[in-house]
Order: sequence, then structure tokens, then C-alpha cells
Amino acid sequence: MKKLAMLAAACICLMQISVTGVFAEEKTIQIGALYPISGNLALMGEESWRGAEIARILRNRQGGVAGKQIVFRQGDASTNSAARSETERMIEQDKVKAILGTYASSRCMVASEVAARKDIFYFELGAIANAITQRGYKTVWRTCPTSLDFCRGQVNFIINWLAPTLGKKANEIKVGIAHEDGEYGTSVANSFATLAKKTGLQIVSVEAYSNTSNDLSSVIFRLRKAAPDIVVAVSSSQDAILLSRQANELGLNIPIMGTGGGHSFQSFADGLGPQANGVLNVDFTQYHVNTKYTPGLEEFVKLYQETFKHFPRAGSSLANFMGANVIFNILEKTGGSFDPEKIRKVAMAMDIQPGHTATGWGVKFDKEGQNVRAECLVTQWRDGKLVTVWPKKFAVMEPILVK
Amino acid sequence: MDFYIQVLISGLLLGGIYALISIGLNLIFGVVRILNFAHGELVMLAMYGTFWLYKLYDLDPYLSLVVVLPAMFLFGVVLQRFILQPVLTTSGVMKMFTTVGISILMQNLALILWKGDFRAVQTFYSMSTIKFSGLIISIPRLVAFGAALLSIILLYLFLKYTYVGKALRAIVEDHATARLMGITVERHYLLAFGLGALFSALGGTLMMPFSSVYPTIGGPFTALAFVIVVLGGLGSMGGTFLAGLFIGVIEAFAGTFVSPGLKEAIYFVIFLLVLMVRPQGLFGMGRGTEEIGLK
Amino acid sequence: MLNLKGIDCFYGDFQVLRDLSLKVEAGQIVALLGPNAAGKSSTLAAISGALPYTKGEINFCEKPIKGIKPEKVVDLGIALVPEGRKLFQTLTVRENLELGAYSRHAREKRGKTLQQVYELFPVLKDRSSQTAGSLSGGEQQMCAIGRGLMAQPRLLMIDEMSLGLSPILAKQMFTMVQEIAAIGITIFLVEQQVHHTMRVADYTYIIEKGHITMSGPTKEIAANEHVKKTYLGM
Amino acid sequence: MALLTVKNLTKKFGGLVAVHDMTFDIEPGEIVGLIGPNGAGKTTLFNLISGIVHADQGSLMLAGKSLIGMRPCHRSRAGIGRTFQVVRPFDMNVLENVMVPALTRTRDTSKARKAAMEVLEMMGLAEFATRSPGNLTLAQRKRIEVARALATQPKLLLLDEVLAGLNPTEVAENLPLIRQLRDTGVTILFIEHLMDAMMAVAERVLVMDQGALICCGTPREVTSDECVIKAYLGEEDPQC
Amino acid sequence: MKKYTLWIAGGLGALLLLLVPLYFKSTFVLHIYTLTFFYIGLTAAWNIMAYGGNLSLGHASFFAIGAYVGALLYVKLGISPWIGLTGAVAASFVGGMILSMPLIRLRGPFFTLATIAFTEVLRLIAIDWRDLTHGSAGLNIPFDLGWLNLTFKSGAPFYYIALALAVGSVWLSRWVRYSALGYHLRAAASDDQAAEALGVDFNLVQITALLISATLTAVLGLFYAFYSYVLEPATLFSFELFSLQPALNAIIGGMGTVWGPVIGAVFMTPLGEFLRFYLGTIQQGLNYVVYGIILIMTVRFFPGGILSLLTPLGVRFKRWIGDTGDNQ
Repeated sequence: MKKLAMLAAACICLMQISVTGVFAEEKTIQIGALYPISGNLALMGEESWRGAEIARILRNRQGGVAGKQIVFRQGDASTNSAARSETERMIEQDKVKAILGTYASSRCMVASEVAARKDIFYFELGAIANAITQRGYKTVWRTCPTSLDFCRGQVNFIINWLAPTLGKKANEIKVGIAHEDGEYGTSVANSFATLAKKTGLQIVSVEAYSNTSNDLSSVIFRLRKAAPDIVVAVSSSQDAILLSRQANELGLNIPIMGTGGGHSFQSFADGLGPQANGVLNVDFTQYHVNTKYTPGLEEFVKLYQETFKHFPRAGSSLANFMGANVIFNILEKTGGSFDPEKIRKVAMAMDIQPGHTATGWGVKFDKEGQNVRAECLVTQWRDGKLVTVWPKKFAVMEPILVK
Repeated sequence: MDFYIQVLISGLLLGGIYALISIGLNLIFGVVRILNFAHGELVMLAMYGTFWLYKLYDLDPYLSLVVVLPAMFLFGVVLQRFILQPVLTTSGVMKMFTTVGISILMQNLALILWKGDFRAVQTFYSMSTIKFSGLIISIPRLVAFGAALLSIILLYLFLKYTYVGKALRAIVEDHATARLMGITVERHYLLAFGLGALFSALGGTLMMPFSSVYPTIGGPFTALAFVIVVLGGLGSMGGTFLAGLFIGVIEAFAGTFVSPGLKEAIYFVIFLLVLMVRPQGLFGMGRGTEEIGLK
Repeated sequence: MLNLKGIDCFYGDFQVLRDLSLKVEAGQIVALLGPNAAGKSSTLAAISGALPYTKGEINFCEKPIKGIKPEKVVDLGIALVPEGRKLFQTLTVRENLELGAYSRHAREKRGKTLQQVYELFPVLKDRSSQTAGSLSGGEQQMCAIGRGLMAQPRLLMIDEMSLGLSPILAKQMFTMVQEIAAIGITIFLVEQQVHHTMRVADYTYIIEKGHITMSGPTKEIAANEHVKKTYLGM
Repeated sequence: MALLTVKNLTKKFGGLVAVHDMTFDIEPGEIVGLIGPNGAGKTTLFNLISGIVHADQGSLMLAGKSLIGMRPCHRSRAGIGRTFQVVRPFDMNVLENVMVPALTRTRDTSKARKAAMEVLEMMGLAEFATRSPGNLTLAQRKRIEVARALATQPKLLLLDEVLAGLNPTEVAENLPLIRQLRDTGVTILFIEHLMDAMMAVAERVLVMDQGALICCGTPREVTSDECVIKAYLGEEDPQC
Repeated sequence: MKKYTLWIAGGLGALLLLLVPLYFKSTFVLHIYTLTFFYIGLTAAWNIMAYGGNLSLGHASFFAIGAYVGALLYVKLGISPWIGLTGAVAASFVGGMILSMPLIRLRGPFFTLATIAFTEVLRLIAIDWRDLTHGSAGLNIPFDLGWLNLTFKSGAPFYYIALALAVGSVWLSRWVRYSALGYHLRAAASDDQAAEALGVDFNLVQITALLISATLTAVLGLFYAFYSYVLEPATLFSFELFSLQPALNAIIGGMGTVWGPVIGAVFMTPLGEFLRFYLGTIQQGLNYVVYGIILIMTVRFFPGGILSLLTPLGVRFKRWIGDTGDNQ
């Protein structure tokens, strides 16, 4: 018993340490920025954060929001449990009234749940799981496309370009899916299957694999047996390279179409070299795109390079840049107020046609808070560059078929 | 039939690399009696070494062995001398937790230094293959397999015929008596740890032409190496090689004919079964294993 | 040659050696006899550096050897054939012998020494490529002694050589010991086996409860009734 | 009926026959000594009886019940208590050390504590109950070893060199204990090297050499036996 | 008189803990407390096996079993988690029985390896069995408020639940330690052969400890699932969070003692949050670097954990309050 007493005292002391937060200053607008910046999602989490950070820097240079400078309170959602703690901390200690993030869907699910239960705004700029905005929360908004949008982009491309190129009808096209068995891969693969059913594409094989696996030959063998016309790959990181390399090693001569993630990384092309040529990919808007439809992109890239000393590593930063700008615009219109009613009104009234943001996406929120004008573009690796090839208005090159 | 042979070949090639990585773990385990949880991180470090030499100095991965191997040997020696030597007299579990600490440390230092990016090298032979009668064999994988076989033979010869090798075997068996012979046991521990690191480095470097590296790549290798070392028998180099091939082939067949997502589960199940039924390993002798926890 | 003066030695708080003093003169076979747990092996451990002692000093060839590590004591020319032989079971006989010559001065001449050992124990030459674990008890003991000789010691200490050997084999082993002594190697035998030991030893110490209770040229000791009493309580 | 019946018991370790074809009986209430030179197989015999190693051949019966195939813990519960030659106290205080075996007889810790205290008092260790065994003398630790074995309430107590390493006064103090134990109804088989101690308490002595039983009888008979003398002094070609 | 001081101090401490939710309106503070209580429970449960000298690095498996069974029963069949508890206990019991098979033959590091492999197998199955677990996409606990559903708007109810679980686990762990089982476990840990010879059924006590530890962990897992609303294999089977962390807490606090795990969890949980907040945002990964260093240093410089450093203090404290140091 006496030890319990001692412990209680020690306990309280320790907690006070972790609790001493900094309180919000009145002259700034405090927003929580929650991304996984350590752990195994660190790479893309950080890349996503950079996009939002650039938006913040840019906006502050232009005078901030409603005359106030924007300050990010950063949180590290390295694990789901951490996502929860950090959300609680940002809300309680940093007194943020809105949070943006998160890149990874499972982190977002946890964090937005915490925020929603406290009526704190949660703006998702990069996670794509369909479920995020389908839980009936009034304060959860998403600016980026969903996994369904990803698959829509793919299916449209397959039906409208691939099928004619191969001289087949849409219902004759056979698709093989190889996806990492994490939450990202699984959710995209599920969406694809749903969409394929609607459009009559045949799915001949669905292969899930662990993204920490160091050998994917078995995936290749199974795909080889199924002999599809195109392989839709959902890879999170290095597995994208591994898949392409082993496809090549083991003679799988079928075009591969990635789904963001690993297929969008510059490292993908650097690692594969000429072999990367012709690999298709569907993702958020990338950098080699028709800039007429993406005003602000060049400015973003310039500032990114100034700040981080190299070219953006993936389109995620751009998507987060676009999303953060949308939020700033909303807050500008509410006059810096986080009043739920005001925000909701402003957001619902927002109506931006495609081609007027840095990603080319329009902005129009549906009742669930999802931006229905967010869309995914098809890109292709060409000489080490990820160029946009579909839809036509965004395209800077014609797609080619490389087996 | 060709298909099965192709799967078999791919499994064997994979198994060769697995064996190469595991042999280092087995050596460290046999001689120093430490279950090294930071083993995969040694592989990771060597892979980064190879990558940076390629990136900064345009050094071919195979040529970079000249730098990476001695460096990793030295790294292993330093690790043993300054971090593990002081806890050598504590229980096996405590030693194990020290290596867990090393593993956490190395992984996150790598993250700090080199970020989370996955990095790969691109060589002219990365994608080259040999084709005959419908079978395809990747050349860099074949090279890695050959190197694995060669280095295991060399290690065997080293242990069998050199004086130092014999001393190492004597220590594996009974370090107290080895000391009576005048064998400087601690110094041989350094050697064994250095060699263990060297073999994992060899595995890591030879993988670079067809694999990429990132800070958390080591974890699965550690798990894999433990499975292989236990299957092959502690202290048995030949057993480790066979077990490596065995796991490679199991992985290839299970992945192809059961499910790619479950292939790891299958070898972990085999591992558990072996631990239950024949903890001394499928192929090995398992000498002195009571000391560290086998009945 | 070897001189122990007033050694006190503890295992934890238990005193294993009490004020123990003994001398081994060069060229002799000296025996240390005593019942179980009298402190015989501890004496050897103290000499070979494996067991620290709190009091007293040990000199070898007039030089103190306190605090020298076991692996370095071998270099000085003191070899120990441990109780229970402790061969490296999975190594071959030849490898076992070679490892005996690990210390620097012995390593260079190990080819020659190996021939000498083979001459002494021809059976080891026949068995040279077998693993030590496959040898019979007597052969193992020969191998262990051979391994000790490989270190080119000036002093060879043998712990419980006759343990687990049949009387006939034990007798042969003691004869071997005499042959080894004849080459000029000083021998320090630690034994329970009174009869054979006394047959070969030049000088005998009796140890009881960590203390030397009697010493003298073997002939004198042999005649003493106390010896019988020590062993059989008669 | 004999308490312990050993028949043709044999155990080999690799090529070494540690115990060879041993046959003997122990009657209830006896104090039997077991002697033999180093490496004769005495401790292996104890390990065989207590189940730490399993016999290759032969039978072992405790009060008519076969022990073959039983694990050490079950043999202990059947009534075999033993001490180890090298004291092996658990990493806990003296009382707790003795409570461990007492708790195999009852699940109730307060009863076990009481039982353990009784044993400690009998062994003269009561005052050290809360001390750590590491801080006690060897003689005291040897007594803990005996106390622990006693706390299992054994029918047959196997004592492995409980007097070795003690100084003469300590030996003299511990000797009467053995008789005292027997008087509480425990049968005792003990290994001892101190001959005078053995002579003083043993009623019957078994002599082992090279794994075999070479002689059996009263202390006086045994010490005058030619074979025994030869086994000990190593004279040539014993004829037995 | 001195006994009174003791009771008053203890009572005051307990009261303080009970009043925390009233004093701190911040759910973040409550969250840290709640998390700490969960880890006290987990570490105490883990520690029950450590009494017997067996160190598991696979408790995430039992944690996840409890979480999944409870959540699946609730989400798929609408069974209240309070009833689901029995299911969680039963499932983890079966899991414990399976893991006990290698336990009988393995000791030390090899047993630890087996626990890791066991967890990996379960994790991969949970990922692959999409019909049941929804794979990596995970399950959501719907937001239906109510005690029966274990879903609350404020942080206070879970604070009290976690506090009760922590107290319960520590009480159970203390009870085990001073029961016949505890004595036998400690004996087996210190010398299995001697313990067997003294009638301790080594296998039985180790398996019993494993089962107690496993079921307790599963109960904690169930409540954690409802606390964190989202279940997915990557988190629940996480080696770092639920296998390594309890072991780390115990080692740093003082393994194999009743209070070591409590001290370890109380020290490490807020520290982890603190490090992530202050270091993780400065430089990604830096917090784990500090973690690694703490672990290496603990093993090297005070392998007995924090408790061993506090013991001299404790002795003085006992003398001061006149406690004679009996364990009962």
C-alpha cells in the first residue's frame, strides 16, 4: 500500500512533465498537423507534411489567414496508438481547433474519430480509404480522392485506352491484381474489384503479399499462370521495384499499372533504370502535367526546392499543398473562426471547377464531407520521369504500351 | 513441369541468400552464445554502405565488397568489444535484450541519417538473365547463390583446416577448456562477431543489385535467420546452408501454390513445429544448447 | 620449480584451501593425494589462474604468477590436463592435439611435438582422424595428456588421471607418466588412486580439508598408517 | 516389504557405463551409506532414483510401486527426497526456500510456512529464516538443502555428501541430525566420503566402483573387505 | 501509530487517482493516465510469466486475440463486450495451450523465439483471413454510446476501467507471487532441476503461469480495442507496442517483482509520449534512439531495474514506518 502511495506521487509528477504544453497565442491561427513522421510510414508521412508546410509558408508570406499567421502544431502518428495520443495532445494541450493530415488511412480513422467526438475539425488531405468520410461525422472533411477514385481512374483508362489499343472489348480484358496486404493495398484492391464488377472487366487473379517480403517470385508465378492483359499493382514502397524487377527476371511480359505509393517514387525509376520505362501508374496529380490545368504547381515546386533542396519526391506533397490551401481558403472566409456552423456553411458553398487548383482538382464537398471533384490521373514512367498521360486535358504525352 | 522447376530454381536462389545471412548469425551464436536480434540491422547497414558507395563514388556493388566487408567486420568487432563484451556474463535473456536495444538504435539512426526512402542501385546486370529451355535465371541472383555456396565452403574449410578455425570450434564446444589450452577466448569472440557481421554484409551487398534498402529492412531478415539457424542446427554450417535452401524452396512453393500472403506464416509454423519436436534442429547437432535454453 | 606459499582460497565464503604450501622440484614426479573434496582440484585451479586466492603466493621458476590469466599461464610452460579429460568431442584427435599447442612458443614447433606425442602414444596416431568423442576412456586420457604435452610444458599437471579407467589401464597410464618424466618434463599428479600414484611418484603430499597434512619422499609416506586411515577411516 | 527395491539398474552415457546392473534393497527405517571412489557412479545412482536421469534398463520400486517413467516431481511426491552435492538454494530467503517443497504438500501458504518453520527449527536454522542463503556458511546452506528435502515429507531421503567441505566441529554437529531424522521415521540413503562419519552412523554400507556394486555389509565388514581396499587404494588386479 | 501513517498515505494516493478525472478536464491527460494503466496491467500480466523465468516477446498475440474476439462478437453478432469477455478469455486460453507446447521443451531465449514466431503466425492469419477480420483494413467499433457497448463520449469512464484493470492485474500478479504457484515459479526460475526434485511440477506451473498471463492480457486487449475504436493487425500485433514494450517496462522497472513492472510502466509510458512529442517532431526516429540507449544502459548498469536502485530507499522507508518486512 505504501508503495502505491509513492507511485501515485511519482506518477502524477511524471505526467505533469509530459503535460506542460504551450498555450495558443491569440495572434496566430493554430492548426494541428498530424503525420506519421517516424516508423515505417515515415517517408511518405513526411513528404505529405512538406506539402502542407509549403502551403503554410506561402500563405504566411501573403499575409496569413484573416490577417493572422498560421502556426502548425506538429504531431507524430507513428502508430495508431500514437495517432490517438497526439490528437488528444494537440487538442488538449496545443488547443488546436482543426487538424490536418494524415497520409495513412488507419491513422486517420483513429485520429479523426478522436477529433470528431470532440467536435474538432479534421481535414484529411492524403488518406484514401473510402470509409473515412462514411461514418456520419459532420466535422471530417477530405480534399483528396478516395480509393474508389483511384480505381475509377484506372478502369476508365483500361476501358477507354487499353482495350482499343489491344483491339479488345472492355469485357474481354483480363486484369490481375497484386497488392500489398496492408490497409492501403487491401482497400484499393477491394475498390477495384467493386468497380470491375460494374464495368464488366474480368479479374483473373488477386494476389496479396506482405510489403516487407524480400521475394515476390510467387506473386509473379501466380500472375503468369493467370495470364491477364494488365497487372494492377498496389505497392506501398520498395515492393513496387521488387515486383517490376522480378516480373522482368521471371519473364512476365504484361504491362503493369501501379496505384500510387511505391510506383510514384523517384526511387522507383532510379532503382529500375530503363526497365521503369512504360510502367503506368495512377495517383494524385504528379509534377509532369499540363500546367495550364494546375495553376500554382510551378510555384509550389519552386518553393519546395528552395526549402528542401531537392525536387518533390512524390505527388503526395502536392495533394497536401492543395488540400491545405483549401482549408486556408475556408478559414479566410470564416474570418479565422472555427465555428462549426460557419465552417460548414463556407465549405458546402465552395464550388471550384477542375483546373483551378495546383492539383487540377475542383472542389465541391458532398454531404459526407468528401470532395467529389478530386480525381486521379494516369501517369507513365518515361525516361526517368513520371509524366501524365491520361486524361487528355492533363496529359503532356501520349501513353504507350510497354510489355 | 517446367513451371515447377522454375519455382524450384527461384526458391533455391532465394535460399542461397538466406543461408548466407543466417550463417553469420549461426557463427555469432555458436561461438559467442548470443542470440543477436540486431542481425538484420547488420545486413541493412551493409546494404546502405553499398548504396552510398554506388551513389557517391559510382562504385559497382560487387567492387564495393572490398570496402564494405572489412568495414562491417570492424563494425562487428566494435559492437562486440564495447557493447556486448561488458554484458557477456549476464543471463542469455539479458544479452538478447541488449541486442534488441542495438537493433532499435541502429534502425532509427539509419532513419535519422538516411530518411525513410527506399534506395536501389541500378547496374547494367541488374536485370540480366540466362534463358534456356523455357527457364529463366537471374544473373545477379545466381551470382549471390554462387557466392553463398562458395563462402560457406570457404568458411567450412577455414573452420576445418586453419588453426584459428579449430580454435573457434574448440570454443564452440567448451570455452573453459579452450582457455586452458591458452586460447584467448575473448579475442576469438571478437573474431567470430566480426566474421558474423562480414557474412551478413556479404549477403546484403550481393542483394543490392536486385533489391532495395530502407531503415526497417532488417527485421524480416532477423526473423528469417533465426528460423533457418534453428532449423539447420546451432553451430552447424552445413545444416544452415541446407536449411536456408529448404526455407527458400518452401517459401517459393507455399507462395505460389498456397498464398503469397501466407508464405511467412508457413515457415514460422514449420519453425514452431521443429522447436517442439526436434529443438536441436533438423540437420545439426545442437551441441551445448542446454546452456542457452534447449532441453 | 613451482612453489606455493601459504595459499588461502575461497569459493564464495567457503574456504577451500587453508594456508597451503607445497613445492614441485624440477625433474621430479610429485603427487598430491587426498580424498574427495579435499581441495586438490582447487589447488590446480589456483595455479592455472582460474581461481583467485586471497592470501599467499605462487612462484613458477622463481617468478610470481599471481593474477596471470589462465590463457597466459600456459605460455609460461604450465600445462593442465583437466579432470574428466575435457576433450573437444567433435574435433578429431589430431585437432585436439594441435590445439594443445596454441601458446606462441609451442605453436612453431607443433609438427615436431606432434611426432613425439605419437611416439609416446602410437594409438593416437592410428586414431588421428577420428573424433575425440569416439575414443575409448583410456585413449581419451592419452589424448588429453598428449594435448597437454603439445603445449611444450616444463610442468605438466594431471588431474585425476585414473578416474573412470579400469585398473589395468590405470596402471598403463602411470607407466606412461614415468616415460614422460623421463623426457625431462616435471610432473605434478593429483590423484585419489593411492597405490599406483605412490608407485611412480618421487615426492608425495597428502591434502585433507584444504590443508597439507603430510609430505615427504613417497617411500616414507607409503609406510605411514595415516594414509590408510585417510582413505578408509580405519 | 522393502522400501526401495533396485533391480538390474543400468545407465550408460555414451560409451561410459555410469551405473552397471545394480541390485539392492533398502528396508524401512534403515540408515544406509553409499561409498566408492570418485566417478564410481554414486551421484548417477541418486539421479536415477530421484528421476533426474532415466535408466536404460532395470526396475526401481518404492514400497512396491514402480518409479520407472515417473518425472522427478512425481517421485518427490511419491516420497523420495534428495539433496544435491553442490548446494543449490533458490534465489529467495531461507524460509521461502523451505516453503517451496512444503507447498507441494499443501496449497495453503500459511500452513506451508508453519511446516517450513518446524523443519527449520529442527535443523537449527530458525533464526536465519529471513536471511538470504547466500549470506550463510556452507554448513548452514547444506542444512537448508536437507531441510528442503525434509519439507517434502519423504519416506526415503537421499543425502549427497551433506558433510563434505565442513570442518570437524561442523561435522560433529551435523552427525546426530542424521540419526534424529531417522527417528522421525525417514529412511536414509547417504553418500559420504568422510569414513569416520560414515562408520559412526551407517547401519549398512553399499560400496560402488566403476558403476557396479562391489560390496555390501556393515561398516566393519566393508572396511575389512579386500575388494574395497583395492578399489580405494588401486591395487593391481582386484579379484572381484 | 505508524500503521496509520501508512494507511493514510495509501488512501490519499488512491483518492488522488480517483479524483484525477475531476481535476483534469483535459482528455489528453486522462489519455496518458489511461494508457499508463493499460501498460501497468500489461506489464504485470507479462511479468507473471517472468516469475518462472520465461520471457515472452509474443504477448501481442494474446492482446490481439482478446481484442479481436471481443470486437468481432460485438460488431458481427452484437454481443456486448462484457459478455464477450468470456469469449476472449476462452480464446486466449486455447492460444496459451498451443504456445505451451514449445514451452515444455524450451527455455530462455529459445522460448522467447517461439513466442515471436507464434505471434507472427497469428498476425499473418489475421491479415489473410479477410472475411473475418477485414484484413489490414481493420474493424471499426461503431459509435453507439453506452456502458454496455463500452463506448463513451468522455475519457473518464475508460480512465476508471483502466485503473480498475491495472489494480486488478497488479493484485493478481501479487497474489500469484505469494501463492504456492508463485513460490514454485520462482523456484523453477532459479533452478528447474532442484525444483523438480523437490516436487515442483515444472511444466504444470509454467503452463499455469502462461495461461494466467495470457488470459489477463486478452482481457486488457479487449478493453483496449474498445478504447481505441479501430482494430487492425498492424497495431494489435505490433511487436514494438505490445510484445516488446511490456518486456521493456518490466526489465527497466525490475523484472520478476510485484512492483517493478508498475514502476517501469509508470516511468516508461509517459516518457515514451514525452519523447515522441519533444524529440520525434524535432527529428524523426530520435525518440527511439533514446529508447534503444535506455535499454542497453539498463541491462548493462542496473540489470535489476529501477526497483533495485530504489531498494535501499525502500529499506529506509520501511524502517521509518516500522514495517518489519514480512511479505504477507
